[in-house]
Amino acid sequence: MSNGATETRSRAGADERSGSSAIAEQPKASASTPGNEESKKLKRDQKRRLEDTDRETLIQLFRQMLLVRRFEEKAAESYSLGKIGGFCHLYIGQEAVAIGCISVLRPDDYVLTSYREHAHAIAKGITPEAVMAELYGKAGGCSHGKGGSMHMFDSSVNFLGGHAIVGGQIPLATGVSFATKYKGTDRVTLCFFGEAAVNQGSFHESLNMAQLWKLPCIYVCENNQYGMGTSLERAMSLQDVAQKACAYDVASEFVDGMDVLAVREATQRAVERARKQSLPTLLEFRTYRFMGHSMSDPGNYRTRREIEKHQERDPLKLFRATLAEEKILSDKDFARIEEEVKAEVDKAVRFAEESPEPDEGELYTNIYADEQ
Amino acid sequence: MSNGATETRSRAGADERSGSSAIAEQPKASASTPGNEESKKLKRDQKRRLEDTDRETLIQLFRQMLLVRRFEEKAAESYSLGKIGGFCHLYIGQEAVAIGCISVLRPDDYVLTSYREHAHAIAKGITPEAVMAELYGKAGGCSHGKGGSMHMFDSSVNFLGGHAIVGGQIPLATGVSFATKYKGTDRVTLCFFGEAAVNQGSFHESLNMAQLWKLPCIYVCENNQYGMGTSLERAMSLQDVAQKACAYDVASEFVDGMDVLAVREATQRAVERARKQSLPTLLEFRTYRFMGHSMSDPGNYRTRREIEKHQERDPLKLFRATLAEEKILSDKDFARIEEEVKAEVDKAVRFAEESPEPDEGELYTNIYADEQ
Amino acid sequence: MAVITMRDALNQALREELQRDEDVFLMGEEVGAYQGAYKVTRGLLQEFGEKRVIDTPITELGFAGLGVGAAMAGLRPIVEFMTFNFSILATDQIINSAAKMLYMSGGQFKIPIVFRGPGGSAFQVSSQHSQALESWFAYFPGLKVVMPSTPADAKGLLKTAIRDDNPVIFIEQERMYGLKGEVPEDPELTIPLGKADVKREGKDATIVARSLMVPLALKAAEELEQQGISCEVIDPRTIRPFDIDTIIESVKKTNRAVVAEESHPFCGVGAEISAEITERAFDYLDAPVRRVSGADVPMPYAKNLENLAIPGVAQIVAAVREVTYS
Amino acid sequence: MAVITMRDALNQALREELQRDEDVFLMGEEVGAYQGAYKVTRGLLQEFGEKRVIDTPITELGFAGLGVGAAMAGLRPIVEFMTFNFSILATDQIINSAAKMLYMSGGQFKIPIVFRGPGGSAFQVSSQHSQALESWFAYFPGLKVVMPSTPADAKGLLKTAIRDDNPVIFIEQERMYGLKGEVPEDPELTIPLGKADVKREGKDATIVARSLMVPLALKAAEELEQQGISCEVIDPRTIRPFDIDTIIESVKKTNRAVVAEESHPFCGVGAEISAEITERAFDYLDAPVRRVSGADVPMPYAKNLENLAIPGVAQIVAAVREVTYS
Ligand SMILES: Cc1ncc(C[n+]2csc(CCOP(=O)(O)OP(=O)(O)O)c2C)c(N)n1
Ligand SMILES: Cc1ncc(C[n+]2csc(CCOP(=O)(O)OP(=O)(O)O)c2C)c(N)n1
Ligand SMILES: [Mg+2]
Ligand SMILES: [Mg+2]
Repeated sequence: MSNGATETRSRAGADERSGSSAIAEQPKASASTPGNEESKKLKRDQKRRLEDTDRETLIQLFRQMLLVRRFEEKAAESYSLGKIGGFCHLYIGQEAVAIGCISVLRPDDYVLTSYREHAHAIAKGITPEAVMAELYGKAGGCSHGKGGSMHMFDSSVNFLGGHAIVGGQIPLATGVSFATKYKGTDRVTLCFFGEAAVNQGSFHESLNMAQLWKLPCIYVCENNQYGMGTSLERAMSLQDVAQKACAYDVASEFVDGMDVLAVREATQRAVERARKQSLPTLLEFRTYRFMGHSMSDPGNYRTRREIEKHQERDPLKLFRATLAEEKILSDKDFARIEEEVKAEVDKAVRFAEESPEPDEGELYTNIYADEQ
Repeated sequence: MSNGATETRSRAGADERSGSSAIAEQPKASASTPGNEESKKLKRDQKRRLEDTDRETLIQLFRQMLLVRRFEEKAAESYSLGKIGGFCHLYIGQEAVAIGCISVLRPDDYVLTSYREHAHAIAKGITPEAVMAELYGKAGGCSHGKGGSMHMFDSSVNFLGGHAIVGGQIPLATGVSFATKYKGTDRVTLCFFGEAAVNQGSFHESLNMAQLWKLPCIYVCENNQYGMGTSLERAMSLQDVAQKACAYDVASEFVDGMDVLAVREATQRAVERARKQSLPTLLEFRTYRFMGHSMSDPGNYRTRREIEKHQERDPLKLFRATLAEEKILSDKDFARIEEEVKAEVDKAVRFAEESPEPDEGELYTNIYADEQ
Repeated sequence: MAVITMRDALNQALREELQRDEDVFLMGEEVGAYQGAYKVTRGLLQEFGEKRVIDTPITELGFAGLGVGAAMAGLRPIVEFMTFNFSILATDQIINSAAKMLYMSGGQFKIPIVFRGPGGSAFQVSSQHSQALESWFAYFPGLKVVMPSTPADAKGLLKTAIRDDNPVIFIEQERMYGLKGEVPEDPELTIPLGKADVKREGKDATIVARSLMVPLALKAAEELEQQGISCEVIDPRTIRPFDIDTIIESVKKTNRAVVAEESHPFCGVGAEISAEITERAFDYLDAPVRRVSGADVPMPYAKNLENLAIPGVAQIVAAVREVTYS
Repeated sequence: MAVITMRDALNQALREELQRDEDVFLMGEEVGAYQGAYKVTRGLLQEFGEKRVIDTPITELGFAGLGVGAAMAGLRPIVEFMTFNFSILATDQIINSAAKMLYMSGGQFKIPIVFRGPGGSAFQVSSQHSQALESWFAYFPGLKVVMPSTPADAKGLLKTAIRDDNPVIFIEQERMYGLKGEVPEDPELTIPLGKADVKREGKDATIVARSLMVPLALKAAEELEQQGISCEVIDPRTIRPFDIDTIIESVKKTNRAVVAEESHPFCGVGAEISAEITERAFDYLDAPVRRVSGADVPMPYAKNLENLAIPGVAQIVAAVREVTYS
């Protein structure tokens, strides 16, 4: 790593930079089996970060994390009822990443991500109604029912999808950041992808171009430790994703993705680097997916026990606990927010249910821009 | 880098492992602008290595380097006379790499490479006749005139081509080494490619699989510092190719590609690793292309001066000087070898000239294995 | 004969060929521990172990090329694409390496490899995950392309494909994995590539259908029977090599032809079949060959639009009535 | 009017459009410092600078995707493939991103991008570097595909392609860069996409030819004129959208059609044209449409074999005589 942007990483000392597989273990260990020491330390860091964040923001972060959690739970319900078709990749367990990252962006910054994008879409400003309606394949959906679960788009909030080819969004985001620089703006582009996407050639080709041309693109790897049923270890020879930045001289950080404030802090540094110096960053957030890969996942590639272990560090639970201890929110407040969020999600479902199917004529629109 | 396979590299000290762009410069400096100190040191190393190599081998190495040099000169001549068509990528200046590497292989080891493969084909055991005839597009060519300059093949000497899509041979070679391991043999696969091919996704995807599955594949990057008209610096954000192995936990070495004995020594270590431990290695040989990218290259992307500077370290000249100083070969010997080599190349041209064009019926053979 | 699903028929073929030949191995995303994204490879890891059933990283270009290299060195790889949509990332290795190697090496390196997986339309997964690519692969000399429409064909054709010394693109229809049919037990059951199958005999019109369209064409034929129109339904089964003779023979009898396909029309396999029929049986045709193809649009997500994009029995019936001027 | 080469006509189009619109930029391998592998981009780096003329690493998938992303954010990229052979590595981004983005986003994101470069047969570079891929791209709704056959068409069509709001695949024939022809000076010279051009009028037979085959078809027409057969030669120029009407009109007049192409026949553009003509003008046809296509083999290196693989005037003449029963 270079550009000294390795705060989190450098904690573990110098040999961590040697590229030996040893370090690959370190972060994995830290995230997947949180020792008592570890979590105490995390608590301390979190408290420190609390001070630097204003109350409104803290509440907003919690509210949003809760919103996307409840949204996904409802989506799962609708899916089981057959009201949502196709695949449906839920985000439960990873909320701290999308909410934390996107919370530091400006409205005119861009976001691109994969098929696991409901939370990102909502965080960037698409209404839960429009996202749910898209899942229902209705005309009121953010892609007018043509994209579905994996292809949410909204140009008005600079949410550029929703891409279903693993790794496909990485060159696209690189191009978006190329355009913002070309136009002389200081807009930043955030590109989310899973750790399994890192094995795709498109990751390699993109990071090289991004550093070669100094593009303000932030590559956010949501390392939930599984690509479908394949664990990190079974797919990657060196499992330290952040470390891979060394092959491109790109700045990188490894961060606990269960801690929304840690996510925010790291993203802020990357956004600074992008906006001020027009330089890319690779961020690895270690997180975990509590539900199956998609609704059809039997999930027999991991144990209940493993999932439960990670659920002890449920990002929502952790953050709620902190907010409570710090007396930032009372039980009454939490109850009220739960109420509001529930109402918002129910409203989204109602909207989706009532929204009409796309007009049959839509089958032949939007193929070429000319007809527009 | 890991596995401690960084002899050459570690010379430059510890910080060299930190992945900062600084090191990217170091090897470049060493190879492209050889200071007096540098070259003295190289001389010493070379002498040391002389002791460990028997006379017969030394002579054979020189003879082969001279043979492919003269072969390419003749190919250029025939091309100018319009007797060879298509592209024609000459190897002049890089002889120490193909000859050095392949000299440590067993006949049953495999070699795959790019379109710049005349020397590799000859080094692996295809006769100059068959290679020249292929350039002429004649029935006597090693691919019976169907492959041409970029697609030399000979199954009898385990030379598996000759591939014209930049980076395309890298997954192929990975698969060949997968097969040798699957079959329980200790055969090694050598895969040559240029430094520009390193930017292709296929390089990234292959090195990950090779280390993940512990495949006995040796990835040989012939870093001649240009991909067509584009210099290393203009195409690669981190120009230290060997360093990129850190992203996969693959062992790697950076080696002076103008010193045939250094090439041999490094390749021997990699072959050991592959044969004994079934592990991959990435070798970067810094070298230089004295001729144009292909016969049609105007070459206005670099100066005469730059080329001449590198020609001072012409691998053939360097090695000849050492052999002379060490009294391993006398001027008479050199003259004799020149004679023999010239005769061999002339014989190749005669063969190519006299070999018939492929029978017209050949147009429709070899499309499917069935008809065989 | 046992009645089993297309999925299980394919699974049997894979198991039998893995048992039969040590050089055969299977690789792809989630083919092992996960038992296959569509469960076609269920149980194979347990039976044959990690050496021969290999889970790969998500690197389609890489492992497709690795497979071709392994074939050059004497193995017989079966490479599964979780879906053929992802083979688009691997086309360079499939076309430039697998299809051309034998030719450009002057006959020295055959590439006995099978690229298989589900293709065609899926259920509400939108345009990046729902498309027919057979015409892409069939365009290239050097490749064979197979598309079964019944469990028995699937098993027999896959076994032949695995034993074939050429690269074979084997496309299974994602919507048909659950389709049931009788499959002979015979472990030596193989079906030659390049041999069409007359799924139903008739005299008034010829319907050429493949993959998902075969059951629909048979339904259409039944409906038309009621209306007094007798249809012959032919499933080419192999797109390359293509058994045009069986089709021409039929057309010379019926003098009318309809091609049904779920793929896009432009430069599709239907276009090739239509052109071939006209070139070879022009004087026998009482009507121009009609194509019933998938809508010429990227696949939409919404169920109602998706249904409109995929041809149904009604369109096939209408096309037959058109060519029979009834 | 100045007489210039196809190469210079393309260069003019690029220069004029770069001058006209700040959002237009050009990227690809060796397009800048090297002045283009085939010199089509000569002088552009010097005139427009490194911001707008960008040399890329050899990462076709990466920079094709980068181009599509830049288009999503409002730029109008021109992405050069050194040759279209290498676009095979980028098909995922071309098909799954460029072609489908507008549709799957419900009309929100248009992708105004041009992918251009030489395609078709080259001179003795064997099978990985010599192939025709137009049918691959034309298969997909969402893409436009253009193949000019004269310097004037090349300039006018490229300028239109760059101004088009859709992804356009612009295939220049590698062997035709040196071809000379008259080109109007007019900087506003544009030629609409989707409009065929009648290159020669005639009454006995229609020859539909594109790209490299157009000059050969015209030569064949001259020869046939001597033999008393008057041929109409139509160049569709755009493969998608395809101007079938102009062709049908001609066939209704001549009652006979031949399609000439250097591509492989199977599922090629010729198959589509043949099928379309038959579907729409069956009753006007006095003979089945004949296709003259490139050999159905990977391109061989040897000059004598390569010559046999590419259709020539003789084959076109023979095909016309066949359909005219002369
Ligand atoms: C190119 C490609 N190959 C395979 C798939 C099927 N697939 C969809 S998601 C997925 C796993 C991706 O894992 P990761 O990148 O870690 O993201 P996550 O699902 O964990 O968020 C796979 C194999 C695909 N969509 N695209
Ligand atoms: C995928 C692909 N893109 C582009 C080309 C055209 N091309 C042939 S060689 C070359 C340069 C390769 O440079 P490098 O890998 O360093 O090898 P070198 O020629 O220096 O030996 C290019 C761009 C190609 N053959 N394949
Ligand atoms: Mg994951
Ligand atoms: Mg090079």
